[in-house]
Amino acid sequence: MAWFMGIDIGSATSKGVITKGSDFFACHVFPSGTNYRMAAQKLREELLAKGNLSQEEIACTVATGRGANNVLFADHQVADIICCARGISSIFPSVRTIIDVEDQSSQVIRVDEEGRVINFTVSEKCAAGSGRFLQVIANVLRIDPKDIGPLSLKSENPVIFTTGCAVFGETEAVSRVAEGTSKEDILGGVHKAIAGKISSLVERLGSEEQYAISGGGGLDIGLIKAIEEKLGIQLLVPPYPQLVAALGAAIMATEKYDSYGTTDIGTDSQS
Amino acid sequence: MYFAGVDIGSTMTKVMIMAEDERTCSQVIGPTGAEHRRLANKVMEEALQQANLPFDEISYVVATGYGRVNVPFADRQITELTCHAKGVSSLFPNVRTAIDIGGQDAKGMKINQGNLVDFAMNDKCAAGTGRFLEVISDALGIKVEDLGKISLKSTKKVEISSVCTIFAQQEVISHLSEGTPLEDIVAGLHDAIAGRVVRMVKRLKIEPDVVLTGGVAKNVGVVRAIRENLGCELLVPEDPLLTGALGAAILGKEIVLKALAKGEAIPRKGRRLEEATFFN
Amino acid sequence: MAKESKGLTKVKEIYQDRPRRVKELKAEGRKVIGYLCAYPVLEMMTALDLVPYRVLGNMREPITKADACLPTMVCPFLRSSLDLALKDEYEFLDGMAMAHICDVGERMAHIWKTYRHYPYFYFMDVPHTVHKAALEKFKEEIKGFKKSLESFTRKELSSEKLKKAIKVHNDQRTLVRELYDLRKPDPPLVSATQVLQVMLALESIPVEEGNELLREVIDEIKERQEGPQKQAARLLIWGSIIDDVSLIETIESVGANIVMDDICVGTRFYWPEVEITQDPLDGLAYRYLVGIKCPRTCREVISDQTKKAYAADLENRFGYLKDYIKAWNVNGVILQSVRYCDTHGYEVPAVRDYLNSLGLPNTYLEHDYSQGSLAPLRTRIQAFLEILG
Amino acid sequence: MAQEKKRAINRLQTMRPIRAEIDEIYKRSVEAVKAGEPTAWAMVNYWLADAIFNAMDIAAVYPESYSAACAAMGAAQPYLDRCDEEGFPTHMCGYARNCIGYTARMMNDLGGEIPPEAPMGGMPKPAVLVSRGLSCDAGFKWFQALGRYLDVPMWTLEMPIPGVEEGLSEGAYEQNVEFIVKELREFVKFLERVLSKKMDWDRLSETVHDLQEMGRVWHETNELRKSIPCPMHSRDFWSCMNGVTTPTGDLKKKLELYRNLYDEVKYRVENKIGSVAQEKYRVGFTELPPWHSLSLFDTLAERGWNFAIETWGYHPPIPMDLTGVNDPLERLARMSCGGLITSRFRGALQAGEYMGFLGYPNLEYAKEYKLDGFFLHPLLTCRAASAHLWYVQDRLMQKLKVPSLLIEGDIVDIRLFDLADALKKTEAFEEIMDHYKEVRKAEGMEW
Repeated sequence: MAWFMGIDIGSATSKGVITKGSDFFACHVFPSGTNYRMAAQKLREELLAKGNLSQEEIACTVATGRGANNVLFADHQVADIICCARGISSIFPSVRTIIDVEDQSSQVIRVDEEGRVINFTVSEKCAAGSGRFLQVIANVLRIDPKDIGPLSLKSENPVIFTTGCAVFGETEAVSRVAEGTSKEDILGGVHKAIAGKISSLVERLGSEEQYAISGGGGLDIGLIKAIEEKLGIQLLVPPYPQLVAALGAAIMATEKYDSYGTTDIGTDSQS
Repeated sequence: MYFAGVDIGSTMTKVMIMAEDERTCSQVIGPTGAEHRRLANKVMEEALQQANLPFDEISYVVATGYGRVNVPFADRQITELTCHAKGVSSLFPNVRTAIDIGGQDAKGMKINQGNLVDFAMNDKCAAGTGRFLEVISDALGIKVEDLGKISLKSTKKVEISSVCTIFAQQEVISHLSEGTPLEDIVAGLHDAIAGRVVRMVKRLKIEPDVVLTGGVAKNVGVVRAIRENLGCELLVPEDPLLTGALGAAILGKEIVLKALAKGEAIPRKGRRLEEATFFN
Repeated sequence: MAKESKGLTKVKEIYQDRPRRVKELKAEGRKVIGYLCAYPVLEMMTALDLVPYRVLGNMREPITKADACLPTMVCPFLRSSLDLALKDEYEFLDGMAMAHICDVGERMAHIWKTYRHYPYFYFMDVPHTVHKAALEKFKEEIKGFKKSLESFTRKELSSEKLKKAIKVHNDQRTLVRELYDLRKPDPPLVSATQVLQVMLALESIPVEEGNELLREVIDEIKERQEGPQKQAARLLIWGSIIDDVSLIETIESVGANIVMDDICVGTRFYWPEVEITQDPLDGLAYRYLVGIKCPRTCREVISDQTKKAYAADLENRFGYLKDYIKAWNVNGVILQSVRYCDTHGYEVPAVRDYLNSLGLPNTYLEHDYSQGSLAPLRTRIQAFLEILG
Repeated sequence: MAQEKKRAINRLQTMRPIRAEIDEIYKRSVEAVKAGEPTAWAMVNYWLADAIFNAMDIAAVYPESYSAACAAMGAAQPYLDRCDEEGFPTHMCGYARNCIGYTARMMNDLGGEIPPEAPMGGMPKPAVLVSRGLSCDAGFKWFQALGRYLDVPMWTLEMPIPGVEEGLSEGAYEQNVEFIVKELREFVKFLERVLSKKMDWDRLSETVHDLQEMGRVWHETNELRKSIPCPMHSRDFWSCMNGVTTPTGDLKKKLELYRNLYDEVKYRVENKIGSVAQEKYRVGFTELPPWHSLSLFDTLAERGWNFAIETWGYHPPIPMDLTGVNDPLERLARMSCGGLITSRFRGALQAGEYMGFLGYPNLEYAKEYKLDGFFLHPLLTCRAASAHLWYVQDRLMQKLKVPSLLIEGDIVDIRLFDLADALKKTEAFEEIMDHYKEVRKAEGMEW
């Protein structure tokens, strides 16, 4: 049984997964920092160390994410949308709609029973629908991103963010704080706002049971609840939501390996 | 008589206490931030201490800046635009155009004989404000103060194409991972911000002398970039952060003198040196 | 207190729950037709005993459902209006009357019709010029609108009935002018906030009831003691639709009196009267195409002289502003527009050129049709007022 | 953008001379001005004015196409910035902003001289501005705004845009034609007055005839693209479309060139030669392409994407029999209104689709050209072209199970299009097209 590696270089963090066949074997998360190439290299070393494997034992490696083309050792590159789809359905085969909330953007992906993408839509080039909005606000509130979720759950009456822009949102938050609005209600408001954006993505796409969340957003219990409430749905949350795309990449590596092996660098590498 | 100007910006709170002869008795700069927003009185107290004056000695207090709205100890609120115009022209009598780049906005002011006559303002978008540089220097893991020096080393600045701060940050990171020298990136950032600000100010039909104020004016890189984009000389005051507070104090003085000249009482508010409440 | 506030209280109630009255009327068997912007011919609906109800957005309600079929880079007012429809806020309507107001307005009419099926729906094309042929064409367009209303109501619309309706609507326009006259004194007898509430109330109830209401309001304002404070600034506000008091309140709360407007919930909508012509359609066509001064219509100056054409052009397009400014003794102008409004966007530099030629201080505010975007405008407004002294 | 992998897309040889003809436009107008001849700046006007210009020897330039050229050559940014400085909101049409910036520079800085840096010899100061009421508000607001810089008279061409049901109501069509004819008559008078030139009516008849013929040949060429594999790629369409959308100069010569193009495409059909090596996906492109990133299409061609048809609005009118219509102005009116605006209304009404001019034709294309998907390219500064695309995406899916990939960009502002990101999405979109191929089969659709 061969080993496969999936590397997901995101704007904030880089994630790596090794699978044995298509079963999860080892994983590692590493801040992308300012040099994606180095991040990718370090990530690989750590991963191999964890799985205590040597590079030779990896049959095939697939890179995905914004920085995918900085992963010089990858055999293939595959779009994050596809990896996300494969990743989730390897964990929850019953899922048909994936809500992926990343640092820079959000996307809704619909998949069939084999985890093939049958439709998707990505948030407009606007931070307001993405995890970044939360960080911006957390920054205003001077709180640790980890506390965002729990805090917002305490919100009694969440602020209504009437604006759709993270930058407006920031100013709005600042003046709310000044007026003495509680952090809880402001965060609750941001979660509501993002959930709103996401629900209009879902509206646009149409959706089907069951639902799962992936990406960094899946670590934010406040956001999860807000989305569930807004859409009136149940969200399945994978154990490591931020690792989904990397896992999917590893699974793609198995697919690619079966179709052409490691030698052929497919045409799917970016120009 | 003494006059105080309190300028509560989005990131910094500045207080200046001035004597009747416009001599500075004390000037204090402290952070604003979400929490400090209601604690302007602390900065004021510090200023009084330095000037070692009791609060009652202050004949008039003018509050400005976006936090001006609720300063319990102010006699009057005047916008930062009018205050900057006043402050700048007291330092540079011939100024016709002033540019102020604050933490969360950028302003262009057209000035005629010390008075504001027209203005342009960007507070919609973080790009083109001090916030832009903060966010990005964050991503670069360097101090904002160091940006200027670094950029001067640049030989060929990169083009930052992203319009939005959040995506510019992304762009910067990918430039870095492509191994672009830091100084060229920073120079590119300065050019991006300068380009935006100057375009906005040009809507006012720029006339010299042109003055740059606000925290960013301490950044030699930005100053150079704006100068290049303007294609004309650009003056910078010693304390670019304080022009707003200075203008506020001077306007306070003018109000008082006008009242006295008319033999009227000084139009004071029932002011209290205490925390802001923001519930009114 | 001479008389306890009647009119203005009613106005406030209607403003806070605009559909209430038409819902009552619907329960009594009347049919309610929604209309968007100023172009659908109100007189025809009134004459056929239909209740016209002006469809608006809601800047306090985040837009969600409309995002499924409209991008965020179009006029947020229109997006919001459609959003409310998709949220079933307009299910009480028996029909919609839409017109070719602007690109997005035209597209949205078809989208609206696709996703919401009212018993009646009509889209009226509107020429983009005031050429002679355009006017004739527009007459045919409103004839088509008339036909469709007739077949919907299964009633024939005689020109007598139509002329009667025109009369009633003209009465309303006259009364609105009377109301606006109360803004001429310094300080004005009524605030712009209250005037806007009156206008929005008028667009929520049948015209006859509106006229009643206006009379009450005018008497009340004349008699009442308390009115706006004197302020240095007497402003005119120009630009895209304002259908919520918050922007006006923001400006007035900073310390100005808005004494005149050029917006389509104000003078643009109520100023032009309909001349009762032999064939009433002639008067109507002229009023709606030429009378309504919206930048969506192009008024070229066609002249042989090629010099100084710009000055003539400005006079031809904005001359009426000069009259407003004189008669209401305006000393500053605030231009405002929602983001992404093209017809107003292209207009702004020209209007400013014209105002500058009159030596009138002016400033331009752009907002994204949300409460959040108004707060940051305070500083601009206050600074502008400080310039006015 | 310059380095195209030639093999990826099999370009038509006969396209190149047409391309060259199109580039002539600006040179010709500069010469005309030198020769003291009047030139007009005209919006793309759906043939209403073009024939009239030709018959009256008025050299016309089209700022829309010129702005596109500036964008493609990376020369637009300074003009966009200038427009911003002039106080126009930045969310307005990129073409308009480029043109306003250009004009401000030419008139206010250079006293009417063509800016030395202007691409393709630049656009000379016009004698008259001809804008349009059809298709976008910018179509007339933009030229109206030019009045700040150009003291020249302006005429706005009218064109009705009725709703589907309203437009099909009894007598509506004839009424619209009548309206356009009246307008055109006034327009001719206007030109004669302000340019002191005379209209040569016989010549007009002939020009209109040539235009009609050009439209017919171009239309039939596009019809040929229905065959599998598609013989002509959208790249070639875009290279040639201006010859028809902005027809000036020697129409007879142009007509010849388009006939040659037709023949080459016909030859390919007969010999089953496709415009990409292996046609895996037949895709329709909606709205204008990212002029500054055309390499996108080569990369996709390598993956078997063939772009078989593109935005309806840039196509010639559907040929109609106008024998017995003698008044050339009426021919124009029918050709433009009946052939383009309302020509697909009946189908739309039957299908219960109400956006007859801009929305519905995409549905017919999907069927006629057997498309696997649409590439929708909303132009962030162009509401007219983009406002309905989200709706179109929904209709295509609801009615025909044809998916569409929506990627935002702009016609001028390069910064708004992210090539790498776009390519990622196209990758995922391939799985989607595969999926819906199956779905359509299951639902018994013929492609």
